[in-house]
Amino acid sequence: MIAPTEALVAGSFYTFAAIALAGAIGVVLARKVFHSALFLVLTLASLAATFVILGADFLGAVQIVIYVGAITVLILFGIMLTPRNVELPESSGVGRSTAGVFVAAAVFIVSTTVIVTSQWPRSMSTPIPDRPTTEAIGQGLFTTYALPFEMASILLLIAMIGAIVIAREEQ
Amino acid sequence: MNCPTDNFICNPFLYFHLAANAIFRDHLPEPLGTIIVLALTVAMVTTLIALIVMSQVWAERRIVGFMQGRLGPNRVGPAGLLQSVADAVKLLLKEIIIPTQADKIPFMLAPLLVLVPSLVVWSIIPWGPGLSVTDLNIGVLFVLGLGGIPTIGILTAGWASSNKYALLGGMRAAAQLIAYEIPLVIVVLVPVLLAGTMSLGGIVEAQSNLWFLFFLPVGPVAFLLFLVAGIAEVNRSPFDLPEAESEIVAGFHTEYSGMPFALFFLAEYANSFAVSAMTTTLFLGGWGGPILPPFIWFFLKTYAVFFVLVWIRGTLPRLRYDQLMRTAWKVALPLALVTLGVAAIELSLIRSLLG
Amino acid sequence: MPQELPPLYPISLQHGLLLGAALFSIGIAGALTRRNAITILMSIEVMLNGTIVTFVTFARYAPTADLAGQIFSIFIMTVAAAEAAVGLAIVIAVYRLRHTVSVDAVDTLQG
Amino acid sequence: MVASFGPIAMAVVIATIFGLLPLGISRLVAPRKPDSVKNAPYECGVETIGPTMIQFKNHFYLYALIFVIFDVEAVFLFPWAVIFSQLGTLALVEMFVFVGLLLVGYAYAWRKGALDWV
Repeated sequence: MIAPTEALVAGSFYTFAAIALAGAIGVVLARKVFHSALFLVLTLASLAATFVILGADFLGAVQIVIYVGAITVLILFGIMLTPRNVELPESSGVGRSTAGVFVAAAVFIVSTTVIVTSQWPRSMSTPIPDRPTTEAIGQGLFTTYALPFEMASILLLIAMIGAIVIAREEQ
Repeated sequence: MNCPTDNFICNPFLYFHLAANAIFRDHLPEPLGTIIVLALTVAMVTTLIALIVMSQVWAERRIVGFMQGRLGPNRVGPAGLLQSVADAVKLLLKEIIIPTQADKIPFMLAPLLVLVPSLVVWSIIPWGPGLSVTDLNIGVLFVLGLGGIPTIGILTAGWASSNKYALLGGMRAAAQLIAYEIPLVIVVLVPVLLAGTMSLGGIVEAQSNLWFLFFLPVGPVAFLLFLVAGIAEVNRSPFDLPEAESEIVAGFHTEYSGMPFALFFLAEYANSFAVSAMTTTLFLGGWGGPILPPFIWFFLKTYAVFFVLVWIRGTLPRLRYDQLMRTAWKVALPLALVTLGVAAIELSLIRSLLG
Repeated sequence: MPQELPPLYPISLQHGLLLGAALFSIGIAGALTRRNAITILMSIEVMLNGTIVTFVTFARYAPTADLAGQIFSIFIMTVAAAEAAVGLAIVIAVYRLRHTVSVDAVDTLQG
Repeated sequence: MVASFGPIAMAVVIATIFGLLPLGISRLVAPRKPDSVKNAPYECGVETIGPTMIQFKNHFYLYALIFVIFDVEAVFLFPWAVIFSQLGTLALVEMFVFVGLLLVGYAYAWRKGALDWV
């Protein structure tokens, strides 16, 4: 229909990336845990948009369905079922905060250095053609990755039974 | 009927498009012109839907009034037609009360979280061949993703109100929405399976010979499940427990007044209309039909489904909460899985028989 | 010789990877500094999303044009869902016993 | 393909404006006379007793949990449904195994009463 130029696509990528990063910082810094959850929604939704821009349309929709629509709801329920966390003093000791920030900064600096200084293969400088991904994902999922696919079912089964055992109130 | 988008009868927006393109795209540098035309198109569709939704509030009140042997709104304007406008103006002029303990930003954010997805959906629902703002190749999944976002809005409304009734109402509403989302998601797979695509336009085209409603034996079951789960998803009677006034005041929007309340109200009707349109698209052949232009068929079918929703509201009593949850988890979910399984086996058999 | 980071337009492999790394680091900072168990879980979700961004970026620029990166991302989301389900179940169970969600309350194993 | 998603971003923006606009107009034209009684929580005219954040039963969480598991499962079903006609009988069997395993968990949840509203 409409063919936006590449600059437009790049611009929206950086916009959504910036929103996602701002949301992530909000998750970490928000004083109330419920606000953290709302910032998480922001991050997850804008990441769905970046996935789409990176050529993963199916994954973007899956991100909305699973992360925004399901995992966030689970987290919100968790927050509401543990009401006193609203009053929890959030700042842990100064030493611990400093150490945490230091570790995070170290990870960031190291990975940034690796990303920027690495000699990436020349073939990696151009993206693969933009095309719908659902069918390719389906083909992969039911042929090459059939075993991980079934393992995912077992993982979900174990998670479901385990979580029911843990969370259920004994009468 | 065969209907190209450059035909005036088939595309009611043709002149709008031509005019918008002539004014903006021909005179402005490229990305800008396209963006402005796109913004105008989306704004027009959104406004149109909002107007339709407002007219439907009136229609629903009149129909329910008729079913219950009373008149319904009949004072403002001819046959009460301007009642919705009067209501909107009234709500606009009402004070927005924000309770002292309320968490203000999430409190105001919640109605938007419920309203926005119900309007965005209309950008991908096709009104005719090629007649949607955009046709996503993952359309169905995207609609389902949008359908999950109001749950967050309702939980936010309940939590931000700092009110026991609102909180309990919000949690009950959210538990109901997620309970019915699972059968909905699974039963939507039946049309996807039959059409072999997730694009809404593709699904409509796959029904050009046979509506999926009539794909026996699973079609009718899937259709009914979708309709029931859809009604539950938009909190309509008989599944309007979240706002069961006799039990938990007004549920999650107890503390809302004026315009924020109106937004919840608008969202509820916009969602009902969206569910009608999705039912039409997925099971009733969408815009397909003889003689009349496609978009007329689309709206005829959508209004017919909406009338059924109103009829159900006028007829059935509200469910009890435990009945509601039992229906979702112990009846609808297994039934949806069985329907999908039967559809898959049937399709395999047909394929192997036809070679 | 280090390869120059290309300008912002068009998007390149490195930009996607940088986004992933930044998200991952922010997640680490949250997971290490916060005491609220639910916030820690959310920070872990942010970290997982950082890895998903990385996988998606590689799937986009990988020479094989195989969508393994995207398929793997779906598995990551599955694991994230399982992790959130069990993690929050533990948080709720602990809350029922101790009436707090602070991770400091769950250090009995330290003796 | 990305181009077909551009309108969605635009629709989100427009729909948000569409929600914010009446809120803004209402703020301009509607009266604003807050007082302490009006802004108190509405709990049927009775003064609020105790904290608003009371302990709900964990049952809500069990529903959310089973919902998440089945939501993830359904997402795996979508690519399968799309390419069903291209796949052989093996894919059908794979899917039945996948769903069957989860039904074990569903049966467990049913037997443990996680699906009952008490």
